[in-house]
Amino acid sequence: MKQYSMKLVTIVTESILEHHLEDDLDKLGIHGYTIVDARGKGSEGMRDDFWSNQGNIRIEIVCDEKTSDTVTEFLYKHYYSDYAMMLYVSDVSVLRGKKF
Amino acid sequence: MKQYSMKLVTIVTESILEHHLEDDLDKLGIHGYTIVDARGKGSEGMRDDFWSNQGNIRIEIVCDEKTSDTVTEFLYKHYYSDYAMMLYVSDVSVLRGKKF
Amino acid sequence: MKQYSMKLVTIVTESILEHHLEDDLDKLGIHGYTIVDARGKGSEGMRDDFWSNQGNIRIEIVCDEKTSDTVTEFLYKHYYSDYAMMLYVSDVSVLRGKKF
Amino acid sequence: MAIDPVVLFFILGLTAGLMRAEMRLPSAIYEFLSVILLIAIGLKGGIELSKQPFVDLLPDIAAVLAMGFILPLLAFPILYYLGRFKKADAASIAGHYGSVSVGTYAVAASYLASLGIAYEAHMPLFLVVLEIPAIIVAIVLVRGISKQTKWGQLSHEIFLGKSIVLLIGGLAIGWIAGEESIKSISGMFFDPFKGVLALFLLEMGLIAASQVGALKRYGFFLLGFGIIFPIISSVVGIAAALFLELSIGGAVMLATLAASASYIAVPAAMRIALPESNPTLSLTASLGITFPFNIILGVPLYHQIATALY
Amino acid sequence: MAIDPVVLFFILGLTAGLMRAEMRLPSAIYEFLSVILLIAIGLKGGIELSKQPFVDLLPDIAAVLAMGFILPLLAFPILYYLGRFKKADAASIAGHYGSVSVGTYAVAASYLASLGIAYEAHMPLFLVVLEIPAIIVAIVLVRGISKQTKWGQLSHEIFLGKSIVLLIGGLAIGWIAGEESIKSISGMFFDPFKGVLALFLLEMGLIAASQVGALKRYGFFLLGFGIIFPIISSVVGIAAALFLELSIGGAVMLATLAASASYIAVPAAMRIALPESNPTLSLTASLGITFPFNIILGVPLYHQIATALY
Amino acid sequence: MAIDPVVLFFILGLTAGLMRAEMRLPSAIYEFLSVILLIAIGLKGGIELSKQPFVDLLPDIAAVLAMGFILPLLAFPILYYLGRFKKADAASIAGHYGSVSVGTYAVAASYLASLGIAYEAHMPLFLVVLEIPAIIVAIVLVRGISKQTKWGQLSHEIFLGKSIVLLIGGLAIGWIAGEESIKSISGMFFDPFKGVLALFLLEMGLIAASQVGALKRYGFFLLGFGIIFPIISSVVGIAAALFLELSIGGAVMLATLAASASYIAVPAAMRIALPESNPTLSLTASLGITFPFNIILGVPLYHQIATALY
Ligand SMILES: Nc1ncnc2c1ncn2[C@@H]1O[C@H](COP(=O)(O)O)[C@@H](O)[C@H]1O
Ligand SMILES: Nc1ncnc2c1ncn2[C@@H]1O[C@H](COP(=O)(O)O)[C@@H](O)[C@H]1O
Ligand SMILES: Nc1ncnc2c1ncn2[C@@H]1O[C@H](COP(=O)(O)O)[C@@H](O)[C@H]1O
Ligand code: NA
Ligand code: NA
Ligand code: NA
Repeated sequence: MKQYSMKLVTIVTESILEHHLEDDLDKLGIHGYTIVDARGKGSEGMRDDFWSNQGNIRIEIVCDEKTSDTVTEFLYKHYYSDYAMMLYVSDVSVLRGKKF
Repeated sequence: MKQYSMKLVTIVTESILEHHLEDDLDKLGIHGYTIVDARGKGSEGMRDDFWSNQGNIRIEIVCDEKTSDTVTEFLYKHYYSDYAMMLYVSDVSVLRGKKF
Repeated sequence: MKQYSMKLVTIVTESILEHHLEDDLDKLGIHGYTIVDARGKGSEGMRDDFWSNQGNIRIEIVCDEKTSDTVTEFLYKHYYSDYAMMLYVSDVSVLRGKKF
Repeated sequence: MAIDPVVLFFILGLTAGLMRAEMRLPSAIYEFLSVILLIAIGLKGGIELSKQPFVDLLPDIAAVLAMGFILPLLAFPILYYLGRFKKADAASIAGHYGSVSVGTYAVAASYLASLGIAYEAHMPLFLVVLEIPAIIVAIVLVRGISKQTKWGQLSHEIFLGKSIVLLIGGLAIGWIAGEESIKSISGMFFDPFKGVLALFLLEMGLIAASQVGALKRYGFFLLGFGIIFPIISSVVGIAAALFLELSIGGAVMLATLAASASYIAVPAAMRIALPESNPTLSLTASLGITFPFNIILGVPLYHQIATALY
Repeated sequence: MAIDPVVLFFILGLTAGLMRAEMRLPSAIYEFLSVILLIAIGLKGGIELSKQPFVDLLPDIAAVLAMGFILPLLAFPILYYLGRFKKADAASIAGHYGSVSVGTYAVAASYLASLGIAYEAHMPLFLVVLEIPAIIVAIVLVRGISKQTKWGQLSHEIFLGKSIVLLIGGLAIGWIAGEESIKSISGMFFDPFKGVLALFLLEMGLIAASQVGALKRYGFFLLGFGIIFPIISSVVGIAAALFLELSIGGAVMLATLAASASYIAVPAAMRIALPESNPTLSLTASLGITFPFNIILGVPLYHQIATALY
Repeated sequence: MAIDPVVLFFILGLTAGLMRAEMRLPSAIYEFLSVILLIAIGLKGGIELSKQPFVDLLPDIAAVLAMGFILPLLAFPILYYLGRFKKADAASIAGHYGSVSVGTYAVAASYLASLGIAYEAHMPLFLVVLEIPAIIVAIVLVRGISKQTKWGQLSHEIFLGKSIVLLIGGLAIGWIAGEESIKSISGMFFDPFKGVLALFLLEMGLIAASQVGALKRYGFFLLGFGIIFPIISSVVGIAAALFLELSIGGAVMLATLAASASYIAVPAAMRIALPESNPTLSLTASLGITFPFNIILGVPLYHQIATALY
């Protein structure tokens, strides 16, 4: 089956931002993503408390390179300085299916 | 330490399929995988309700390239048209250990 | 925006080890990681029971290649033989940000 | 007459949900509450069964079973010909409406209790009996009695689903242990029952509200069906109650069972057995329209209809 | 006098946490317990409201609202000039201390109940009223009334937060349903209330203990502020109570409300509205210092102060 | 005599699990239920302690402690020489059987209560005392008193595990607060106790059923050991009870404690201290064999043995 090269953007950030980021992704025209609850440690110390939005979420977005750049820059500009956030990009292949 | 190149297949799909997919993987001779609960958005809209199997799961399988093709084609054929499902493949290295 | 190449180390292991591994990572000088709860199957059979620490965790560490080797060898030496553990490494790019 | 507070909790949840308040209960709590409700309903029925010979109930069970096959057959043509749904979708929705909702049952029980109206205590047995036939009808309507359907695997999933097991388990325990002995666990299952129901309905209100978005997509036919078909079903239920010579309370309960639509067991079964059917379609109807209608207006309405027909 | 067992549960949690025992409750349970507490407190207030004309309370509400604006304005200069915090941090902490903590409220209620001291039953209304003004003050102190702040979105998040909705929902249901009808759900909300509070405080003790690490980083000023400012606030609360001619029980409750600091609603609002403020700073103060102080020593102290001033 | 309904709940869970029904409770609920059980058991013991001088109990505690060291030393040679297990596995299993299970304790307490048989109220103290010695024995059997074992870290994990902390915490709170004052929280801990135990056992039945697959792998020796060794232990427990001049109820409780095997504290400790031992081996025995045996047959059997020996 034919496979296409895409980018996988992974974001780890504060769980309190979930709905805000969903709105942002919508506005950026990104309609596919996957979220899991996460905890972790980074420059802002340990983040693992869910009772008060002090936990993390981990968001994955499979998209083309251009969208990957757009979302990366957007998040960098709007959230990096004030929020706990980590972001990395990798290469993946996806099947040609109804989704892409 | 010597490292081996393998494929990582990641599948995001409906949580209701969990046990069915486990049986499938077993039949395909795949005896290693990792599952986490997930939510997300895709062509079938938002999926985030766990009270009624309306949530997602995210499955990861580390395997060789041939198995990766097998599982990908199998899932494509049996589930892609009727279920919310997303699938991508990437390259990873694993240690030679008792597991591979 | 400039991007840097890094390694992503992913570890899947017994949830009971969480705090022990956190201490280890600390000692190895690794101050960034992300953890999610997971279940899965491997050479030690199905692991999915959280009521008695019989579940898994999935740890992600973004780091440079040297650190990746260090942590990989450390875990291999201290945990691989006695615990359920799977480990793989892949390539990612990260933004230059406050975190790296 | 004062409104039952459990209904107010549902309205609170619905309102909060429609205003998009951030307050879903953790799904673990939702499950906890529903486990308590299911066991409590089962136990009550089982205690009653321990008082009367089971064989006396067999004719009633047969009649109720028949109703479980008839209701989806009544719903299907309306959805398929009038509603112009795809065959699989029409069958799946029919399956939801032929089956039952435990939450709705509990609200009717609470409604009658607050009015001091008694009903046949083996009603939980009917609740169990009605869960399954409609699922079979839905599958057969689409697949015929084809071998393609893995009936073995499917019946495992249907009969061993959480709600059936807990209801039947509760019935069995109540039956075996008997009234006196069950009192020792009433502090968990009976004393807080209405409060548990209240919290459960709060969450159900929030869930129902989250279906409203989808509702807009599917338009008016579904809205009409979700209100009118339950009323039709309730009359079928009352007719069955008259035929079985149940009390007026029993008639209200059976009418409510007939009018209620499944939102747990049937969606799960359909997803596996008829995966080509659209799950949001049936869930929107059953959760977004019929459940709120039944809780707020339906139950008292069925009481009035029953009073008129008795 | 015997110590209230709920306080002992808090001390157990705190001790276990400080000894780094591995025993956090699942967050689903924490939420479950807090939902029950919030609804129960709301219901109690609502039942009372159903007995007296609401308009009679408007002057009291206005006065308490004023207190909600004054308290953060009192805290801010202390933090900004004396504590030398950054403006955003000073404002955010002030917002936390101007608002209230439901857990602390419940402990004070339990304290008075065990002493048999009555208080004005509409107190839950004050709890609701005091949640919000301090948030507005904090934002305006940093941003002014600038258009940059998305007040629409923000007020949605504040007014439709879980605690406000459940408190107001409980009030409304208690009001509409009335005392008699609410009795049917007392097995869930009233009978186990103190036990629920005990478990909730066990978890709060564990959470408070986990803040102690951060405490060391932020030093003595925060420690002093977290103890002394609540005492000052309590006097403001008692003054308001005298002005409103509340009973001595009411004075203790209002003093406790004034002295308590938010650790749920305000942190969430600040994270969105003033993201440049450091969240661990305010949370450490409110959860790591003030909450334990109030639970163990504060409430009885405010009782003594009130007795002295009455 | 009627079967205790809590045992029926266990059988329901076991049956449903063996039929592979899809109905595990969320782990958050399992934890919630076990927290309530642990605290309630602790509180009951603590209330009793507040009535009698603690020093009077010291000889009893010493004797029970001795039993905690003897039982694993009895189990080890059987497993190592007769069972031909690897040393680490034999020691780990011995550790599980030397320690205790709170769920089994609660079932015995419920059994005696339903028969109206009293027992020494400080029994929860023995429960605490018996948790730990067997862990130490298991480690020393494999490692000797070597320095390789991080005793500091290990004792932290053992003594500050959830069950020990909650039991001792409950004991302390019951002791300090006293009977009268604890009544205010009985709506959470005492009134629903048996219902909580019922739900807990439902889940334990499901868990036990999930061990059966592993059971087949490990064969008959483990099956035999898991049934016969508890019976031997129960006799040791009854002997200890005779020596301590406990009541017959106390003898049944001590026999049950001796016969029960740990499935929480010890597995966790062994995973860290003896990681080369196979965790499914000991868990299968303790959860898949001994727990069901004790709940369904063991407790009444120990009662009969005690009656015969008294
Ligand atoms: N090097 C890293 N590897 C993996 N995850 C990280 C790393 N650094 C940070 N994170 C995650 O990103 C979150 C926010 O990071 P930070 O903004 O650095 O506090 C942390 O809580 C971690 O979950
Ligand atoms: N582009 C994407 N990136 C990441 N996850 C996706 C993407 N598209 C879909 N998903 C995930 O896959 C699930 C099923 O996708 P779909 O079949 O398109 O509804 C969604 O609920 C998401 O969790
Ligand atoms: N091939 C694989 N692909 C993905 N995850 C795996 C694989 N093998 C093992 N795992 C995960 O790693 C855990 C420990 O593996 P093991 O030590 O082989 O039992 C398993 O429970 C799985 O969650
Ligand atoms: Na129906
Ligand atoms: Na305050
Ligand atoms: Na034992």
